[in-house]
Amino acid sequence: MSNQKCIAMLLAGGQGSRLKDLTNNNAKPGVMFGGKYRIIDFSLSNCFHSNIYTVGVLTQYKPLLLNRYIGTGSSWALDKLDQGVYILPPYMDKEGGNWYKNTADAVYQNIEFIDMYDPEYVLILSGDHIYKMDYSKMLDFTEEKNADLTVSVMEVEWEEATRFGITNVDQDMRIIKFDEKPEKPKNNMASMGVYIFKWEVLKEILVRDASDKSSEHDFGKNIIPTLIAEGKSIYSYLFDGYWKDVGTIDSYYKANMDLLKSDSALDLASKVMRVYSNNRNRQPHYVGVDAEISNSLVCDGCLIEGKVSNSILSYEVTIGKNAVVRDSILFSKVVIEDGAIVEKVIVGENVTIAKDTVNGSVDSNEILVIA
Amino acid sequence: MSNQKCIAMLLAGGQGSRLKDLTNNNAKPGVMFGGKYRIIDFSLSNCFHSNIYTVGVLTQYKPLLLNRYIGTGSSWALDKLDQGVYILPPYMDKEGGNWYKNTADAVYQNIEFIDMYDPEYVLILSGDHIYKMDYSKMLDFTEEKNADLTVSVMEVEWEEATRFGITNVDQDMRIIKFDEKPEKPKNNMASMGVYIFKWEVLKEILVRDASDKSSEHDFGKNIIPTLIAEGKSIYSYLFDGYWKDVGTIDSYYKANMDLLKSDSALDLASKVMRVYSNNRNRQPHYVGVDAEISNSLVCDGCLIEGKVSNSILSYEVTIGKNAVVRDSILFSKVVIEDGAIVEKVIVGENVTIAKDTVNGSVDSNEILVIA
Amino acid sequence: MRNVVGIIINSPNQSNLGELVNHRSIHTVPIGGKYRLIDFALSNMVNSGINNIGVIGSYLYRSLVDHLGSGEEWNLSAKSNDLAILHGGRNVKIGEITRINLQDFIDNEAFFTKINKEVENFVICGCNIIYNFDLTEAMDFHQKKDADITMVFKRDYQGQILNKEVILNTECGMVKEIVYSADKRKTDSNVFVDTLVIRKEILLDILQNVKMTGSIDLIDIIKDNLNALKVAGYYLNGYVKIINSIKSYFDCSMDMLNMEIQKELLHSERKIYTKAKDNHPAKYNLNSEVKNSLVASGTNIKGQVENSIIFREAKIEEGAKVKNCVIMQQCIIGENSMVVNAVLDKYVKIGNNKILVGTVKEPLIIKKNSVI
Amino acid sequence: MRNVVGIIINSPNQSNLGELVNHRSIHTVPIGGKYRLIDFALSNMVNSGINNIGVIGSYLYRSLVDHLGSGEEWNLSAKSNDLAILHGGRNVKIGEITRINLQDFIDNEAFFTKINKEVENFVICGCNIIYNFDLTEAMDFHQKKDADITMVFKRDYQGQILNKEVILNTECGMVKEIVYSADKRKTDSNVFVDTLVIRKEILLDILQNVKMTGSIDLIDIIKDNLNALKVAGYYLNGYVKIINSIKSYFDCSMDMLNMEIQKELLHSERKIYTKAKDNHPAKYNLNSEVKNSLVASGTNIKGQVENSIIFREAKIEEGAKVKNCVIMQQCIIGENSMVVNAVLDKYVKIGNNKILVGTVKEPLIIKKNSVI
Repeated sequence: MSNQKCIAMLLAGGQGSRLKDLTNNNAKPGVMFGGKYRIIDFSLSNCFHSNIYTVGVLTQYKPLLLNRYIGTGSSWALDKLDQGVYILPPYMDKEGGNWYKNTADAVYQNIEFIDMYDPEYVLILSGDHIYKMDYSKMLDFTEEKNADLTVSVMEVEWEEATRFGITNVDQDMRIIKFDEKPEKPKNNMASMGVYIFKWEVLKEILVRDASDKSSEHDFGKNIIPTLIAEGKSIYSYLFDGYWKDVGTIDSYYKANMDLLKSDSALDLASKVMRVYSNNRNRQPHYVGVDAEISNSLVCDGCLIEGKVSNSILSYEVTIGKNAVVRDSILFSKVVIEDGAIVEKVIVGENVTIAKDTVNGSVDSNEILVIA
Repeated sequence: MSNQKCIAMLLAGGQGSRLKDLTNNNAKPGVMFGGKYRIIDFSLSNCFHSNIYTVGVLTQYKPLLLNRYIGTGSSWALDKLDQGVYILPPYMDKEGGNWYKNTADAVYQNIEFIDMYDPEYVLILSGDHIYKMDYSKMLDFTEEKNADLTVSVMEVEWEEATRFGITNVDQDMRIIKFDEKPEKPKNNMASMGVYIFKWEVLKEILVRDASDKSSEHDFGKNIIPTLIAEGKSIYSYLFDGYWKDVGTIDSYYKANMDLLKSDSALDLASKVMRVYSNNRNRQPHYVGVDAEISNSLVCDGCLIEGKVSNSILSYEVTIGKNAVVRDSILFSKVVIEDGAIVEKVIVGENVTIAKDTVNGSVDSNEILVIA
Repeated sequence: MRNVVGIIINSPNQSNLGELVNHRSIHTVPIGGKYRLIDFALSNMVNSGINNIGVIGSYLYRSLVDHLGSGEEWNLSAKSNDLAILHGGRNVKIGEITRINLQDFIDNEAFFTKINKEVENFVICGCNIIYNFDLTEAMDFHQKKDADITMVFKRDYQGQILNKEVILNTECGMVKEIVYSADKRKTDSNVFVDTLVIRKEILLDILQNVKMTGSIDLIDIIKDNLNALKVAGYYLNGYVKIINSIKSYFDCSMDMLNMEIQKELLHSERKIYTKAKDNHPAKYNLNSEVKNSLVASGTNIKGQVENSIIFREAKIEEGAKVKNCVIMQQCIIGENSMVVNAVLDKYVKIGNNKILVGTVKEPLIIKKNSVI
Repeated sequence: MRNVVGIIINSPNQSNLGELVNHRSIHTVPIGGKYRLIDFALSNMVNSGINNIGVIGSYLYRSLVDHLGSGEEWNLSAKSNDLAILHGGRNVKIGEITRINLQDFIDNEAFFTKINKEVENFVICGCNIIYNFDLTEAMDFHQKKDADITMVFKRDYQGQILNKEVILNTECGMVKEIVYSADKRKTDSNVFVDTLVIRKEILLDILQNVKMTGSIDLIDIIKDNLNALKVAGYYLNGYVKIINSIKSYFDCSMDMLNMEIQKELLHSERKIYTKAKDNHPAKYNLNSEVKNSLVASGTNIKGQVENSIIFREAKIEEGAKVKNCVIMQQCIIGENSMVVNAVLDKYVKIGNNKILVGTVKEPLIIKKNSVI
């Protein structure tokens, strides 16, 4: 096993129940995004572009589809010798087995995996973020500061700041205080949940935290505050691109709709930091004689004979004659039968919307989920 | 997902503690065999040669190395679209998670996986068998007999018969009685632990067995006897090649030594049903000026300057000057320093045997394990 | 199916594809929005269970090697050496037309000597035939007729065959006569579509003795030995087009917009595989108007598109109009430009306010990398 | 390293490898028990962090394409198009010796035009050089000297260079003179070993203008423009051998039995990668006697072997004696036969009780598939 400077551990989380029926059969990072992508594509593509070729994916909820989707990571060019993407479920050893209790515990239980690579740094990622980020720049910053831990932060709206972990820094960007979801935030620099730890520092605190019965074994609540309290050298790294947490139906819907804006900060067409995915081999989509499509994303294999606007269509969607789809997200193999109307709806995989039915409304404040 | 006629479920088992320290860091199917192979290579290669391209590997004990070794199954040419080799660890769903309680329970917990392929038949394999077998012939037999279940059997020595499940058949090879480890066996046709079930029959009994609190959820003890009792159509399929269970140190050692016999029934050199493995890229081995090697298997990357006889050397083994290795099995990266003597020993990965020490003896009845 | 070996032949000297084959081998001419010609023959073989395939290449092997890789995208395994890219095109004689050039086979002796004992038949297909054909039908027919060779033909073939057109006269499924007919074809003629099954021993025997025969064209040899060989003729029912001219290329492209043909070729359970690319979904903008068109991923459409095939990463700018066109990868049609009845090869850039109009009979061909 | 592109050139017209290159391109001549010549240049590039590599092939591309696949075995990714197999060998002029044939570069215009903006340098290596060389050393030197071109040379090179031997005279690390010296070489000459680093702009500029220069050999052009270009010369310290004759092939093979050279070439942290094969471990039998030899997997040894290289799946039968030999893949040496100072190409079968003896100076070459 070759030694590697930095490897990534991706917290693929539990069921992601805030995404409702979208995670019925699939772990959250495996949920479709932007028509052809899955949420995890963004983090894995970032890793490739950042020259980080070893990624452990920590998951214990319905990992099967995600496992099949990821394979050895060849879709993200991560299938190098002695490197690649590894799904890391809980396992048994001689002492028995434990399910992952929380984010820090999941990493703790895979210390052996990380030690196989003997890295200097470990990058901790989250499985439900949509962004393009070159982690190698953050790693350079970490080395420059000789930091034990670097927390990636970005500017958020002041009213949003109460929902995040807020970092307070000195002139050198060293974090002097970390407020988890403060009522009165002192600034609007929010942690993105992207961390680079020195592995020796992380390993030591994980071992200590594991035996601490009062701990919830959470990075944000336990590990980071403890390290700050101990006076470790912890820095804040400012990221200023597009970033969105898609852990709720609302944020998931908004982030998808952002792709339709002509000035979207997340440019999927760009060759720079291109987002890779495990492509499906389907024919080009066909647009019928009476179809009308505007301001939409359409994937291969679709067959469109009705009207589509402000919507995202994944692979092999069928839109019947006189059907109308507005402001909606259709997962793969959705069928909208002739004359049906679908407005502001997220339709899950394989669902058929019956002929001439009306589903959702553009005027509704709620996004309807049909799965 | 394409429907497949038959998929395989490989019971990779628990720790395999009877293999002692050889399974310290590795599930049993991942243990080295015959120098360059791992035990699981035999079953996976059999699957390829039998046109069975989907294999679920049921494991919950230290799956990491096995997972890395298997990848997507490309080493066994099993990386077809919508097919391949999948490690199936226990996982959580909305109701929580359960560890695998036994062989039948492990398959029960993966009914969803099997249903994704909607197969007619499911082949159940064991992870600790060394043999070359064309399962497609057994499948043909199963179809011909329209059997609900076919049990593969082979002739064993009469004195061994008490250790196995013994099948008693009528003239048509239909099993009329199945005696698990009988004191007085009526014949010497022993079950090899290789089964082909009709999936609908297996699924039904697995669901019933799961809710039966008195069951141990074991194929041999519960599932098969129940099906026989219920009068299902169960047949015995006679296999007459080389087959060895390598679940104990003794049987593991013997099966390795069988490879050195000039008339070994397990011909690794043959192009027929060739055994594939995940090859390591190492230079050809070098034999020094004073080396003596006889009746041995030597893998790439070895450097041999001493004497080697009746032994099996895995990748990158170093044998120093005047060192003597007899009747032994050396795992990869073992170093035998100058003048050391190693006789009838299994030496685990990365172990160094110090200069001029004496380890084991050809006259010993016990095989020494150093790991 | 381990008893069949597939061979996809190179067909350079019966093609008249002009600019389209100037910088690439005929195998890799783009078609249908995301495919290359060879995808059809190769996918047909894979979908018919053939997993030992030799592809005869040409001097211009780079695009072919790059496209096929180790064959993973066609479900062929690198480990078991399912796919071999063979030498080819070294023996083209100017002015001589061969349908199936055996010199290409002889140049790959090593491939043929390594073939497994259990192999019984070869299936030979041209690399430039657009069809979604279950070859097992022809193989089953071959078995049933206990034939040495089974030639696949199309009754009432609508396309054009350059020069050495092969007409088969059959009786009870057996070929009684092979006629070369350069131009005069009866409407109900049975036209050979460069697809045949041949017994291993027969082919190897022909290869052994090819120096003694007067020709290196397998079809010549079959024609001259019709009495000695059992040659069956299998009718192909579905759509088939041999791409050997700009006209046939354009017609076939337009055929794909016919829903019946499109369904048969591209929506079948028997998928046509091709090399995947990491493109974003097609982007339609506020004023886009698209009718009766096939559109690939990575495209960006702001203008109007009608009866056209738009390849990956093409851009149709605001106010542009594209009608009856094949627009290949990464082409750009500038604002308010109009392009009608044209084939634009890869990377063509049409500026703003240009008008390019061809005819259905003679579509404009704009060569690769052109800037207009 | 994303700012460097590697090019491995074809070297057919400076080689004199006789039967060894009759049926294969020089890239794929087997050496060292399991390798092909190109494995060394390709592994050196990969081990030096270069992950965008073009390999210039030849007419005989089958073995090369088969060997390289998509480059996975060399840790190159199919997804990110790390490896391209380029056209090559179309422009060999009889009697003319080129060291680095730029026509092969021009034929692959598409490869060069697609090169990333961030690329600063090309590293060019011959496909037939046996060395385990950290190219980053030469690249660092190139940067330090701020050179346009850095040529790698060996002082006191022990091998033979056919015809156009390039001798460099250096001063303070800069090349002051390039001399072609066909036969007379001083013992301390600095011999160019077909390895150089060149700035992207310089190479692309030369390619643009090559028609106006008198030669298509990059070395000629450098020689004629030494005043205008900043050409550095980097001393290679380790082992290096250019395989361009039977003699150099045999000498290099025997060199590999020298433990110092073997360690440098094959036991290094910088691994030489090659295509894996599913062979069983080497099998030694009861009476086998093997001394000072490299033995690959899949072999079966019953007789005596000394000072030899035994390739995969070779068989040495009971009583056979093999000394100072290179025995390639799947050869069989029959019972009680003796083979000394010989190179047996793949699949050679020597019957029982035969004696074949060459000399160290002129080893016997037994061609592929021979039965003796």
